[in-house]
Amino acid sequence: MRELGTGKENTWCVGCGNFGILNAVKKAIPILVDGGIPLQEMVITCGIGCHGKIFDYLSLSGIYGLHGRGVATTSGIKLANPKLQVISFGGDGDSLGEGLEHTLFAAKRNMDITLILHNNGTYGLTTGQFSPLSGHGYKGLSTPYGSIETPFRPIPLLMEAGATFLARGFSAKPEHLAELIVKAVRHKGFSFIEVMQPCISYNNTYTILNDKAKMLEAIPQTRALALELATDPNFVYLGTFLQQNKPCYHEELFGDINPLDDRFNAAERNAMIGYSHGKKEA
Amino acid sequence: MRELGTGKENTWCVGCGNFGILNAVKKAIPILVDGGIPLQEMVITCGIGCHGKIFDYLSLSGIYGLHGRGVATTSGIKLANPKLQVISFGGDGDSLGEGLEHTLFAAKRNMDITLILHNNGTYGLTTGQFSPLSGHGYKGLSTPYGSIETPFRPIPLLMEAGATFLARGFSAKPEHLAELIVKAVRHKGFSFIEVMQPCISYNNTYTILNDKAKMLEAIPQTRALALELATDPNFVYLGTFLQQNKPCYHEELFGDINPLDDRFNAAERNAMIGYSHGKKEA
Amino acid sequence: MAEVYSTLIGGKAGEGIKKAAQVIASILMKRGWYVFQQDDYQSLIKGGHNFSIVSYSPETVHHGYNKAVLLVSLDARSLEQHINDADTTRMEAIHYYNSDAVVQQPCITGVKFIGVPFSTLAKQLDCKPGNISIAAIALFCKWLGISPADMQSIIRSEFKRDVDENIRFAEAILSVASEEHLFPNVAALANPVSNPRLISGNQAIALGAWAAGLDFYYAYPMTPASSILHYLALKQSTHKVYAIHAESELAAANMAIGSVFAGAKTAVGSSGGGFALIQEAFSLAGMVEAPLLCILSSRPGPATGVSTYTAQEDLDFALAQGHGEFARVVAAPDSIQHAYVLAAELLCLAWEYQSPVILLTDKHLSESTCNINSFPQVPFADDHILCADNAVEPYERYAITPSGVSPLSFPSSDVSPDKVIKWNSHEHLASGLRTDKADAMVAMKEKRLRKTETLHQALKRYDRVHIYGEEGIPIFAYGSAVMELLEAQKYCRKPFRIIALIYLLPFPSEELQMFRGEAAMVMEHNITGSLAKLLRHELSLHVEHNILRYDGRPWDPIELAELIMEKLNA
Amino acid sequence: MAEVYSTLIGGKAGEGIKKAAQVIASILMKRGWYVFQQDDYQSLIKGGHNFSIVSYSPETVHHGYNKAVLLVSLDARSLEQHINDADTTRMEAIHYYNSDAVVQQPCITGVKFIGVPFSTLAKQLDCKPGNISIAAIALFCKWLGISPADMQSIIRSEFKRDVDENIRFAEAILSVASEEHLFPNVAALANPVSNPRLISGNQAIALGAWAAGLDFYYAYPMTPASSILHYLALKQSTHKVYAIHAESELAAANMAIGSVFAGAKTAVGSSGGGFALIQEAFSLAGMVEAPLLCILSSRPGPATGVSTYTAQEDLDFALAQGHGEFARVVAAPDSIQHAYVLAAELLCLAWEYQSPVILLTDKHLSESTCNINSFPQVPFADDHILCADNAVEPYERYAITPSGVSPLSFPSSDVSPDKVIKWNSHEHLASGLRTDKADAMVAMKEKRLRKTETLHQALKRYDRVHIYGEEGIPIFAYGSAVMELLEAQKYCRKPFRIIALIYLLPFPSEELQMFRGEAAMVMEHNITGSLAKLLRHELSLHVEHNILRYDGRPWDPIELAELIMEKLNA
Ligand SMILES: Cc1ncc(C[n+]2csc(CCOP(=O)(O)OP(=O)(O)O)c2C)c(N)n1
Ligand SMILES: Cc1ncc(C[n+]2csc(CCOP(=O)(O)OP(=O)(O)O)c2C)c(N)n1
Ligand code: SF4
Ligand code: SF4
Ligand SMILES: [Mg+2]
Ligand SMILES: [Mg+2]
Repeated sequence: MRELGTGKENTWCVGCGNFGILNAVKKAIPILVDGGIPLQEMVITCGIGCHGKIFDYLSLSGIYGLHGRGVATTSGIKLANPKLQVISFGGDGDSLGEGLEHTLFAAKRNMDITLILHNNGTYGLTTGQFSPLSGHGYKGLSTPYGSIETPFRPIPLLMEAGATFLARGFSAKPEHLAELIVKAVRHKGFSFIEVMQPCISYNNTYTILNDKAKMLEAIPQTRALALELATDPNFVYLGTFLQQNKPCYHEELFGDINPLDDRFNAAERNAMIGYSHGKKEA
Repeated sequence: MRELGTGKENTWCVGCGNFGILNAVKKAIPILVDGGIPLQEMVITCGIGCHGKIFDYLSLSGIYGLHGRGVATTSGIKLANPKLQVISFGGDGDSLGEGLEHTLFAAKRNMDITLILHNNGTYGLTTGQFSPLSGHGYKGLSTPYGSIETPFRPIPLLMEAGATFLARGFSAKPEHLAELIVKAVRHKGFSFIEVMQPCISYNNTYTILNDKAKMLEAIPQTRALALELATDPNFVYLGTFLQQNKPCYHEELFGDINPLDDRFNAAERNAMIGYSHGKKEA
Repeated sequence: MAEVYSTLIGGKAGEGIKKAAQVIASILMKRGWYVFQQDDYQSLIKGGHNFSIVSYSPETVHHGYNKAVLLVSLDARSLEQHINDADTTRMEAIHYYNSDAVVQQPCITGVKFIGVPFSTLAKQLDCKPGNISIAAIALFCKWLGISPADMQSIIRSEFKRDVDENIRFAEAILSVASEEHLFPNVAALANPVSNPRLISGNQAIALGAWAAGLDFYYAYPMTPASSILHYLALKQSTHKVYAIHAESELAAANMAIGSVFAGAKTAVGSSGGGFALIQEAFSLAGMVEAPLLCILSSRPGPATGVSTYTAQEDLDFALAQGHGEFARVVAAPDSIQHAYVLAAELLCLAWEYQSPVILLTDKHLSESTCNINSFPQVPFADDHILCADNAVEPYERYAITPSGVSPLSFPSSDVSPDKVIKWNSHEHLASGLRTDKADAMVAMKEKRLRKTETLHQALKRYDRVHIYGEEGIPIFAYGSAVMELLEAQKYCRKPFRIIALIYLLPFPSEELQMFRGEAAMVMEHNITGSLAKLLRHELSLHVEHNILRYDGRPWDPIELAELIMEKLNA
Repeated sequence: MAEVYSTLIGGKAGEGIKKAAQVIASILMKRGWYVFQQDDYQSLIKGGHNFSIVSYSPETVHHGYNKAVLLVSLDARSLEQHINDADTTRMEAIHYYNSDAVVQQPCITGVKFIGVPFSTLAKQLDCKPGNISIAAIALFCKWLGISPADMQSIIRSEFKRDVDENIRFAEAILSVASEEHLFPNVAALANPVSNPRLISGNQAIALGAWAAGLDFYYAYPMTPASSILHYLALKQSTHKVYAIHAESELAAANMAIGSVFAGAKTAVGSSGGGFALIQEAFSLAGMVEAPLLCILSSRPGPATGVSTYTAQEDLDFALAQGHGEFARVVAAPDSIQHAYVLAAELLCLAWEYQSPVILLTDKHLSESTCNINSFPQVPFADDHILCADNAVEPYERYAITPSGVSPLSFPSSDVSPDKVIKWNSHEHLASGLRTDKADAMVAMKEKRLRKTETLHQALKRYDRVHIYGEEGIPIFAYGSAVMELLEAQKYCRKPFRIIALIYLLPFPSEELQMFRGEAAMVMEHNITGSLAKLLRHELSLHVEHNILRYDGRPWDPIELAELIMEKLNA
């Protein structure tokens, strides 16, 4: 397979967790391609933030969208051409702050896309302001006296919204993360991976994550157990928390039709406009 | 106490559940006033939708805001003057669609405001399109072949986001709803009441609600039980599901200071600007 | 000039008034008449006061009239409100009113008031309150001399439910209808056409865009744009078009850009408030060079404003959509028919020049209805993709070209696995990779600017301006104001020319050169005169009179004609 | 004219370059020099290439220069990029570079290149990578003839952490610094003032608004507006001002309107993309008549554009913010000092006329820094509440008044329980209750329109235009372009006048009458010439040359002066 990098100068800080995510994606893509997804049908999107720079480092088609709107853009791509496998890279500010609405609605709809959340608990690119996932007390430029908010819990929140695949990875374990990405992309429906991503400049969580990371042995049997494990205060469990079958949005909308392959041409449209003249409704 | 109506012609459909909500508010306000909240410190806000018309029928101060933004406006009022008790009336499209983000962030922050959600499972005012709470299969003008989305579950969603008071009422039980409103307003922190509100024009749920409504006997002992009861497929439980003590946002921000009463005047500001000349940072 | 007649039906929301007016319009249209229907309603579902007017003539009717020869008031409020709306200029008018609600029969010269116990009859005959305006259909049928049998079959085909009750009710109404007052002009059939259709402005926009290739429509409902969403949603099964009601306007616009990226012809639409929310995405479309058709249907603002009335207050707002600088087009149809053509043209322009385009309409044009006797052929977007992948290797999404238009290609297994198609919201290199280098910024900004010029040239192939009339002072207008002027033109003893601006941006300077510095009138529905300002700026137009109306209501053509004559004589 | 000198420091993001430049600027300022600092950086946290320039003179410096007499390049990329940026016009320049990264000593006439093993020394002495630019401070101190002891205490007071390592590193650097190249002009102290302060444009805006009464600031971070949020957040403890980082710009703007309703002086701020998201709320502020100060700090667009560079591409966008028609003000400060004054004026205007106002700035003005020797007295918003509750009973929020300004009152237990204060996003009656009636719409729209006129008159009490220079062709500009022109003016042999537009809307026609139809130049940072267009439209200005720059970079004053002379001679 061809090179997946672009040769563009990488401007992440040395030691940034994003490198691990990039590596994991580069490991996952060939596996997906081997599994039968043509490289040309793999599409990526992102919002704006340090996470978004992955767009420039991956030689894959896609849209480097607006801050917070990556998931909406992704949904639009998938609907127009359901053959495409779309992976969206989101920041915690991006996908759970500015764009929270789109993330939860994509989950609600069980839109068949994958969201990889770069959870660094901060706004990296804009110099470390607190994010929706920053802990109470987090000090950043917009909260110099410490954040007074309680963070969201991404996996429980996405579960409640309707996501059908939920997993957590760690940027320092790119092999494992690559496996999760492969599973998530193959999952039919909305798949969400929370990636614990240390930001060495503003929220260096390597030590705590290395201490607390623990592999799930299996997908938890019940949602209740999944929630308990996902929110365990003592361990940061890594692995798949939920995988559920449920019809996804585009199937409910148009079955297995591909709208791009099933369009009326100019002549047909003109004929229909003519034809429908006599009808009550065109 | 003075009349709470405005004399403005009421334009809700005859039989609309909103009448019950209006009645309940009119019952609750005098109780709250008797309990010590001056009428002048009771403020209301709303978004746009049939629910929003309650603004015109209540002779209380407030803002008839933008569609989806009522909760954000409410938060801004509360922060500037924490003495005000602000009740926000939201539609299901309004507060869980267009404005989902603000609703969940207000809950996350435990902002000390009350959100009364007029859950009619439809966009009433814009002629009955499906809403984030409409059932799968709901037929409206934007989903003539039936909605293909799964509805959100408001109480679990708000619980996950961080609300500290959660209740459900039914517009056809205004006495009970009035009690809930009194409790919700008195609760310190984010209080949320889901009001089951039949829309006789687009989603007439009277029969099903009358059949299924059931009173909670007490506040459930655990969150898990609260969730189970709130989502019971056989009954629509009414009552308080959660009431929790937790510092609220404005207290964390400025303790018991009222920013409007604690401002520097012009002379002080000028002096500080002058004074701070010699300092490194003004 | 052929006579124009009008019928007015008034009553409460939820009584089926608009529907009854549509049936009446349809009856007339099928008999070869030209019709125009406009509906006045409020933001409420049941109650209040709604009224609909159908105006008809053997010749084209561009606009509805306030005064009617036949009026049906289903409640007391309607009688009160429309008591002076009888058109008595040519015959005695009839005003049927609800004698259950009004005790005393009104008395006005030239008007025959006939009380009918609509409510009692409906109740007795089990006619649902939502169908009570069937009475107006029955009264109209009688008036037009349509046989009871024909009336029956009309009602049967127009109302799918409660057919028996409805017919019984209609027959009861027939029996109390006036025998003397029959329409005098019933034989005057104009050009009977084979397949006329009743169509609203929004339906015309939706159909026009569809005829030009529309695949997806994303929106969040907002009056008066919602009916585009509704209409297209219904067409999914027959037209293979997908209308998605998204969680917000922001979602709709960003989803739309995603669909465009994948290769689908896509549009979004809203009114001012929702359009304000898509500005950032509009700017994104400019940056990524996404062809995106955006429909803005105005209502009085600011903020929530007045949801169900009409206005033209968003011109500056439409012209300056989105932060930053990029090529775009703003155009406004000047009739319901033309809305069909313009929607198609704009979708083609968007794709040809890979730019966002705005179709600016207003409540009055969007929601009024008229007959369309045949649809003109329109361009098809696929035939207007200037710069499809020109097979230069490697593919560069933003290749620097003399025209500014770069190759457009879509992800698919048909292309080489080496082809990488990158759209970027940041300033970018030809490859689509991000840049902040000075020279790269300059090159890409200049490329995008060249598109503006290319577009400007290309636009000349469409009618950028419509001129109606041969002589007299020019009156400038756009959108539904042109319809008002066209109808008023019929009554002005002094002639005037209507200069209808279709393309507002890029400004059609070439076509308008002859008016530079000239004296003119401008007519628009707002309080600040934004069109007049534009014309002063772009054409140094000497605006002698700026006719402004800002109460949300359309002009009555006759009143407007009088006002214009007054100004002309002033 | 007093000489201007510059010092340039270049290296990687994360090496403390901006901070070192600030320390240098502060050293100079405390010694009575006027300083101007500008920072060039990219959207990344560590690495890349950042550089800061400090320009200084015994007289006011309006803008930074590209060429420096002292340059410090901490890495190879900086040396390469700035190898030709030595100012050799008055003396031999020195360029210190990192000899660990660059093997071969460059050679250019007039420049003394001195290699210093910055990296090795830092490593040896445990100086953290983030503090390596302390080297530049040490080299500068040496150059300026500051004693090692004074240098020590400067570093001690400026760096709270790692003090010993930093001082050891600085001393090691001193020991390798050139003894021959000392600044020749060290004694030339200008007006020494008692309490000068270094302040950025955004800090000036924040402080000015605060001095005028600001209580709350709501924002979502976006470069180059973010530092207003950061600065005010820090001031909470001392200034009783609350800066809230909301979940989005939409939230920020709607929260802000809530706070205004409650009686707090409130502002919001963002760059183009975030500002696009507050358009609907801006329109709401117009409708509810909420005094709201909105700060728009531009960067190159469209969409995400170029986050950390400068542009003036949002003029049309700012002028046409929000759907519907309502009174508003748009104004742009023309210097850092003036940003302080204008922010105060605008907050007062907002409250006096209960209207949203926009302060338009750009990255260059927002983020550059200069010394402020004293703050002028500014108006205080509370003194500018025109129409507080005038005790007419019952209270009517939107009472129809001749000025268009209605009584403003806030909910509180101090008012009667009967007082109902209703703000409404719908069109409304005087009471604040919703309406869609034609006559009520007309009345309220006319009331709001009258505010525009009232505002326009009142604005005349402020400087709506600044004119610099006595003779020569007028060059029009706004925002940071004025700073560039002011500095360039020092070098132009042919004189020109700078016409700085402060208030852009309502347009200051009265002050500019004398230029109507005149020949002029316009200078701005964009590709379409939007200011020139505005001036052509509003003043029929004959724009002989429109100097456009759109690569995100500011002009060097000397280059700009040359360009202007070229145009003047052309
Ligand atoms: C509408 C809008 N608002 C704000 C910004 C500025 N902005 C860019 S990235 C960012 C936050 C980044 O945080 P996150 O999403 O967590 O990404 P990270 O950098 O941490 O990967 C912000 C606020 C923007 N580009 N657009
Ligand atoms: C930005 C914006 N988008 C759309 C609308 C149009 N709109 C008004 S009310 C409404 C939906 C109402 O539904 P809901 O919030 O559930 O309220 P309900 O009428 O059911 O009480 C919509 C879409 C608007 N006013 N503003
Ligand atoms: S700021 Fe944080 S998230 Fe961004 S590149 Fe640096 S380490 Fe990574
Ligand atoms: S449409 Fe529904 S929600 Fe609205 S007033 Fe009527 S019954 Fe009530
Ligand atoms: Mg982050
Ligand atoms: Mg609803």
